[in-house]
Amino acid sequence: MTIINHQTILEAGRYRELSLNGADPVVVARLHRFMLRLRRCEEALAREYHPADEMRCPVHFCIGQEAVPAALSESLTQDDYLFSHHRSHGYFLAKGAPMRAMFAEIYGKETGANGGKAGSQDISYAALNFFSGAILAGATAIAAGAALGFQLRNERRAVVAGFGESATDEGIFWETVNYAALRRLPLVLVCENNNYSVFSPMSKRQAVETVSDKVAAFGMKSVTLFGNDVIKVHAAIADAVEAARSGKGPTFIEAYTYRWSGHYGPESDDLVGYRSQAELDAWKANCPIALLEEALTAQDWLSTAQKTEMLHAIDSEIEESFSFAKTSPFPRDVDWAQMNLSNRSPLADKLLMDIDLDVFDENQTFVQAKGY
Amino acid sequence: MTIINHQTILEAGRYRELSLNGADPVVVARLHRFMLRLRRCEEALAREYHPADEMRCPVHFCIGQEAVPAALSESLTQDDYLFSHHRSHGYFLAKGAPMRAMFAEIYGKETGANGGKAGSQDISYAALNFFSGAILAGATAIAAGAALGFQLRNERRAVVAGFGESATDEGIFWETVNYAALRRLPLVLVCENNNYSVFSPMSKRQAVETVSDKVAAFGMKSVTLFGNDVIKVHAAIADAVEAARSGKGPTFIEAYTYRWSGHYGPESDDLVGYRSQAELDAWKANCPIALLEEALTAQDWLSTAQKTEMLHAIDSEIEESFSFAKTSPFPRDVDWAQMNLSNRSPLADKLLMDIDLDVFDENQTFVQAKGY
Amino acid sequence: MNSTPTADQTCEAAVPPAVRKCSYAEAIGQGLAQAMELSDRVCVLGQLVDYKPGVFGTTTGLVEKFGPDRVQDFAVAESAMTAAAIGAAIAGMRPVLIHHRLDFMLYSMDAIVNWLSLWRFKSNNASALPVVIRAIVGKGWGQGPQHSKSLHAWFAHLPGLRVAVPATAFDAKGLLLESIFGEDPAIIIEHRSLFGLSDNVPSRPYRVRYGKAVVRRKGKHVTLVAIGIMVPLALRAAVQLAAQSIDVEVIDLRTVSPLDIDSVCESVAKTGRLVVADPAWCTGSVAAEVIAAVCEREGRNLKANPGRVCLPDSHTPMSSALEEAYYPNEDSIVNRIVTQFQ
Amino acid sequence: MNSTPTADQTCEAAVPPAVRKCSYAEAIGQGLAQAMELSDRVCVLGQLVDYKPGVFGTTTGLVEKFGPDRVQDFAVAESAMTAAAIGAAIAGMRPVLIHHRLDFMLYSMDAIVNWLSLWRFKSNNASALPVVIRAIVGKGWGQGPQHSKSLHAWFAHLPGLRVAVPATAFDAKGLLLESIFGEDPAIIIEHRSLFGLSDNVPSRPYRVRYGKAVVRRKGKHVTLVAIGIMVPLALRAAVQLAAQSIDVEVIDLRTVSPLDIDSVCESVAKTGRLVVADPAWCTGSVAAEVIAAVCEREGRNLKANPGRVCLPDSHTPMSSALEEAYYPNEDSIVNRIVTQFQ
Ligand SMILES: Cc1ncc(C[n+]2csc(CCOP(=O)(O)OP(=O)(O)O)c2C)c(N)n1
Ligand SMILES: Cc1ncc(C[n+]2csc(CCOP(=O)(O)OP(=O)(O)O)c2C)c(N)n1
Ligand SMILES: [Mg+2]
Ligand SMILES: [Mg+2]
Repeated sequence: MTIINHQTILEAGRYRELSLNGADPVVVARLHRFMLRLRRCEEALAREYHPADEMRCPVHFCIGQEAVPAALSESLTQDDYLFSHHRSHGYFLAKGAPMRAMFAEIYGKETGANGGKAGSQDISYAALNFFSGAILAGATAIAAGAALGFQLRNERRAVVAGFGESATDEGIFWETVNYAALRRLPLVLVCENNNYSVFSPMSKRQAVETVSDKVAAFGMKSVTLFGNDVIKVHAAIADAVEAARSGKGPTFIEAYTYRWSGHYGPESDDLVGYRSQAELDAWKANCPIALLEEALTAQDWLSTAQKTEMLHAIDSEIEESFSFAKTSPFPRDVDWAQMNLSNRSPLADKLLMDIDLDVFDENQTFVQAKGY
Repeated sequence: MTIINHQTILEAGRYRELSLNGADPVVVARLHRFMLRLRRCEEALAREYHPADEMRCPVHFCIGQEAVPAALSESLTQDDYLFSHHRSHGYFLAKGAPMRAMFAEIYGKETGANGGKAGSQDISYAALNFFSGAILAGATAIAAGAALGFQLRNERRAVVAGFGESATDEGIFWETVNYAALRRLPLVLVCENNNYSVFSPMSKRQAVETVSDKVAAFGMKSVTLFGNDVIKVHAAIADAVEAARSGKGPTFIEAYTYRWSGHYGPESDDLVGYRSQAELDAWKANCPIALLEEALTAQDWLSTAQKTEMLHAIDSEIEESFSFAKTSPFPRDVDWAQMNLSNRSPLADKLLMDIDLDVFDENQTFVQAKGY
Repeated sequence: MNSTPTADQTCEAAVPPAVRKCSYAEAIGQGLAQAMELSDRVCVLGQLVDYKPGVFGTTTGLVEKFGPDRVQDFAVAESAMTAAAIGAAIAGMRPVLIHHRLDFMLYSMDAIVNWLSLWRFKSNNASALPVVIRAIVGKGWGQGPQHSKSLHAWFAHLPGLRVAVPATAFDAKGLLLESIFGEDPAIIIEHRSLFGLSDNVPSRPYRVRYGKAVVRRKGKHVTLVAIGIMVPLALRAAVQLAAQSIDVEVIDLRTVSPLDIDSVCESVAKTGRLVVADPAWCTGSVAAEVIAAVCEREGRNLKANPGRVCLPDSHTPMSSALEEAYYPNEDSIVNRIVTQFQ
Repeated sequence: MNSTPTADQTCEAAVPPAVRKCSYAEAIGQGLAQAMELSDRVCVLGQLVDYKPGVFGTTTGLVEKFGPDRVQDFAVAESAMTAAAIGAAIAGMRPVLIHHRLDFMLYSMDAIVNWLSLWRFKSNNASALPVVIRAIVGKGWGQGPQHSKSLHAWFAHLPGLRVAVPATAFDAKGLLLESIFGEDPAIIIEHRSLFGLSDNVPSRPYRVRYGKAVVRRKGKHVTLVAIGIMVPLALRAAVQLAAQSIDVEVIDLRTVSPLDIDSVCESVAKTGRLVVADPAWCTGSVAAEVIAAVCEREGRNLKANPGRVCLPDSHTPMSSALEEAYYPNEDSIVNRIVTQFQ
């Protein structure tokens, strides 16, 4: 494919370009394991969601979109920052945050990543520099701000924002692209273009087909690729992260991919009729995990036994996470004031004097003067 | 000049490309008269502003930027809509609105275009479909909305928004470009790129030099030109307006020009040191009026006597407008509620029934039911 | 044009032929469909308004009847969308904007404050903007901090807007129609939890006026003013309190701008007691405005200090356990009123 | 680094060595310069902050001292600017944003409401945003409807923010420093008309706490609560009223979130009368909140109905003649208080 967009990808049919040539088997194995773990995790959450109705939390599943999070998990260190949109689970795990904290958060438990206050679409894990938020596009500009912070202090870190293509409908996204390009910020913008904003396709929302071309016109380096080829995605993200860290400026990556599940919740929303079964089938045939496994098997880098063992370990972790989440207590702290404002000010205590107010003179001329 | 931007224009020095070949002398004469009238009007306002201190209204002068308003005055009919930014006087006059109503508005008088409520930067003249506003970029999106309205109703009108290049810093501008391109709205976006947002040059605010290239990447037709050549500006605007009216979609026009006065008020702000005297001088040498007059004189289309007579008529109008404004009464209506909300609803009166509220049954099951 | 039933047709017929039992969501859909039939100037803009789910059922069927131009799916660009509605109104349209969550409106605040609210004023009454914004407020099932804000106090503070918070299906339809065919910008705050509630709704297009509160239940001992989702809670609380021989007068404000303080004062003059139940953060709430405005006129005649039942001054937690602590319920109202009699 | 004098040095020396007579604008400039010296985490973002005029003199000289990265001119993109400040704070900076007019902030409302105000909450106290937003409110010389809004009531309604409205140069510096080195987002509303007023300002960096009102004048007959630009007007009105033997206690709230209702109640308990002067639209104002909160606690003890002195519920007219009718002055306050004694 020379021009990459949703149409050309569908026309091309089954993807045949995934290549392990020159790839490091250890890295590839980790990418594979990450995708598998994320897939199983999402499938398990989806299975458990309704029958039990214990989560009572809006959830956006990312089944079919495992490649970008996998590539990020491989390219980012703890020092880097990652900002996610509402479809957050892959990003959360990509930053190495614990699955059990995610599950407990979705269950609204005290042991959740945010004590149950945030839920799936606003989850964060500050200790590992992972943040998210449900309002579209906002986090892209915030990521640029974090990149500014590190640039100002000459810290060698990359800041990544991951989001769907509909974030690029918003004006703040373009303010951000301009700002990041202008200041050459250490920023990587990763757009998972799955063509849909809930049910609405790109063609109903944007006048041109690819976002990358517009970003390039704004003066930022931009890369377009088939987002289910985890090897290519990893190479692009690794390069971009390295460019950011080494002061070479920001990169925009548009990874074309597809969401298998409904927009929201575990149910399919295909009855709405916004996409065709053929389209869904074509993308399922280009499953990022299957594409990689095909190549791995061809190279003899993955045996059935290995996979079985891997799945076993993953499933145990998932099971353990469920039982952790379910048995954890609900939060009981309802001191609302404490949750919204700080009651400490260590820096002000250190740097600022307390001065008596007596200095104010109510009779001083200005107070009694006319004219303003 | 092949590539047009502030740098290439300065490098080219005195502009030599203004050509009257094929131009209609009557149209050219009107363009000339409009520019002269606008210039004299602004100069008179600037002269009067401080010594008298009677206006007490923030004013942004457009001396040096007369070509775009002149071209608009020639291309738009009463049916078309025009939306202006804060630097509004040229646009106000371009729509054929009366100078005296503008002066009276600036003086805060009851006879002002808006009874003194709006002032220079929020002035409007609804009867002639002219509107403005002090908040940057907002009016570009509103113009797109007006264009939508006419598109929905198949009315043959063009909607124009005129603004400075800093409006293109704002995200809402890019949402607008996308929307207008997507729906092929009957919209013309005219950007007077004078390089500065108050003191801040484009290079401190945007990563790439021209706005047009970005707009083109968004899928909208875009035109870049030297904005002090009123003949070229008129041709471009006339084409764009005709394209809009005839359903051929929106156009973006980037007209490079320069503000002679300070950003705000009659005083020079050059002491701030944000631009060089050489730059200002170079642009003054490319005065849109002088460039046209040079060509007119060369063609013998304008005699000294004609110009003297024209100036005389213009100056009388200006004088009359000042005396109208100064002798008009201040507004005295201070019924604040009446100013902010309507006390009539003719359409609702016609279409909707008044129904008694007795139908509500406080004991109906839903009210007493639990569970929501 | 096609056979998809309109909201009107789907409503189940009730006893008087002109009135049908409808849900709040159906009543809104009916109002929209009737407005669009009454005038081709009416159009609907919003994300996903042209898909079957139709913004919780309120726009289902409209695109089939009125086409994708007048029932227009919009990009995720709330700022331009709102400005576009303003422009369309200048061009003579009567647009209805829809936000699945009020929270998403925050991107459009410049358009609302700096343009929509002050357009009539600054044009010296020469240009009007009949733009209607429907904003839905989520509650429960972990909506969390970014899907649950009810900022009616903000909009009530702004001059130049009409702001409605309908509590019944009847009001939802009547206020929507009144807003669409009125001459001012209007913001309608719809609490999602009310969408399933049924009410008797006249089939014909009718109006409910702004600035006219309604007494939902007559009583002598205390005036309980309620807004939106707090209205049914207030009525339930009134039943509980009746059992304790406290006779509660429940006033549904219906619109928070203009505010019908006269009606509240009239009731307070009779009862001598005032409690306001407002589904919003306590500090700076419309409840505060009601109390202040009443006290400015009737303060010295009160038999007890006035009171509020509001949300705590905190963002909304996701966890169901915290939600339970966060949202006031009818017991909160009962308890607040009981203290006035101690 | 170069010889441009800082705000500090330009202040004219006064009697006690540690205190200088400074204008409100100079005090802010001094606060900014000292904060940037105290910590290299502090940076300033805003349009034109790095030019000589320096946002009405408050940033003049900073860029020469701290360079264009830390004193950063920003594109006309208020939305991204605010989000950038949020991000920078996440990365450990303490950014100060400046808006020449509060009205321009409306573009950034999503960043303020949906991110800034709820970040700490949703992170469960694991991440804090010490972002300071300075927003200037215009008045007079035809500022008109788009350069004059004082939306402190909006920000006070939002959980998770601190909101200050300093009325004196002393408070302007002290609250700015407190905000910069505090652990929460803070919005400081600065009334442009106060910029030229002088006051005694300590030269050293000091703090003024949030949520602590101050009695600006002691009195026995009526409690007059004032906010921002209304404080000097209130003090002038108090002088006029003293001549009529009405002894006014003037309380400057200083911060509207948190609100120091305790101090107001204490005063009202003594005087039995309450008037609130708030430079904002009346409906839904902080004045309403103060009256409501006081009445909830002290309503039955009031000797007169409480009152407000606010702007009319109208956008701001440009014309100087209408401005005069629009803005309340000390006579408005005097008249309102006098009615309490009739
Ligand atoms: C500002 C804003 N507007 C609307 C929404 C409602 N909304 C939630 S997810 C979504 C679609 C997002 O699509 P995209 O960004 O492409 O991500 P995807 O869901 O496809 O992964 C929308 C419109 C929102 N969260 N924020
Ligand atoms: C949203 C917003 N931000 C900031 C301002 C303050 N402001 C007024 S005019 C101006 C510069 C405008 O520059 P440009 O748009 O290029 O027009 P020009 O003045 O050069 O004609 C600025 C920043 C504003 N009016 N609106
Ligand atoms: Mg998508
Ligand atoms: Mg400019």
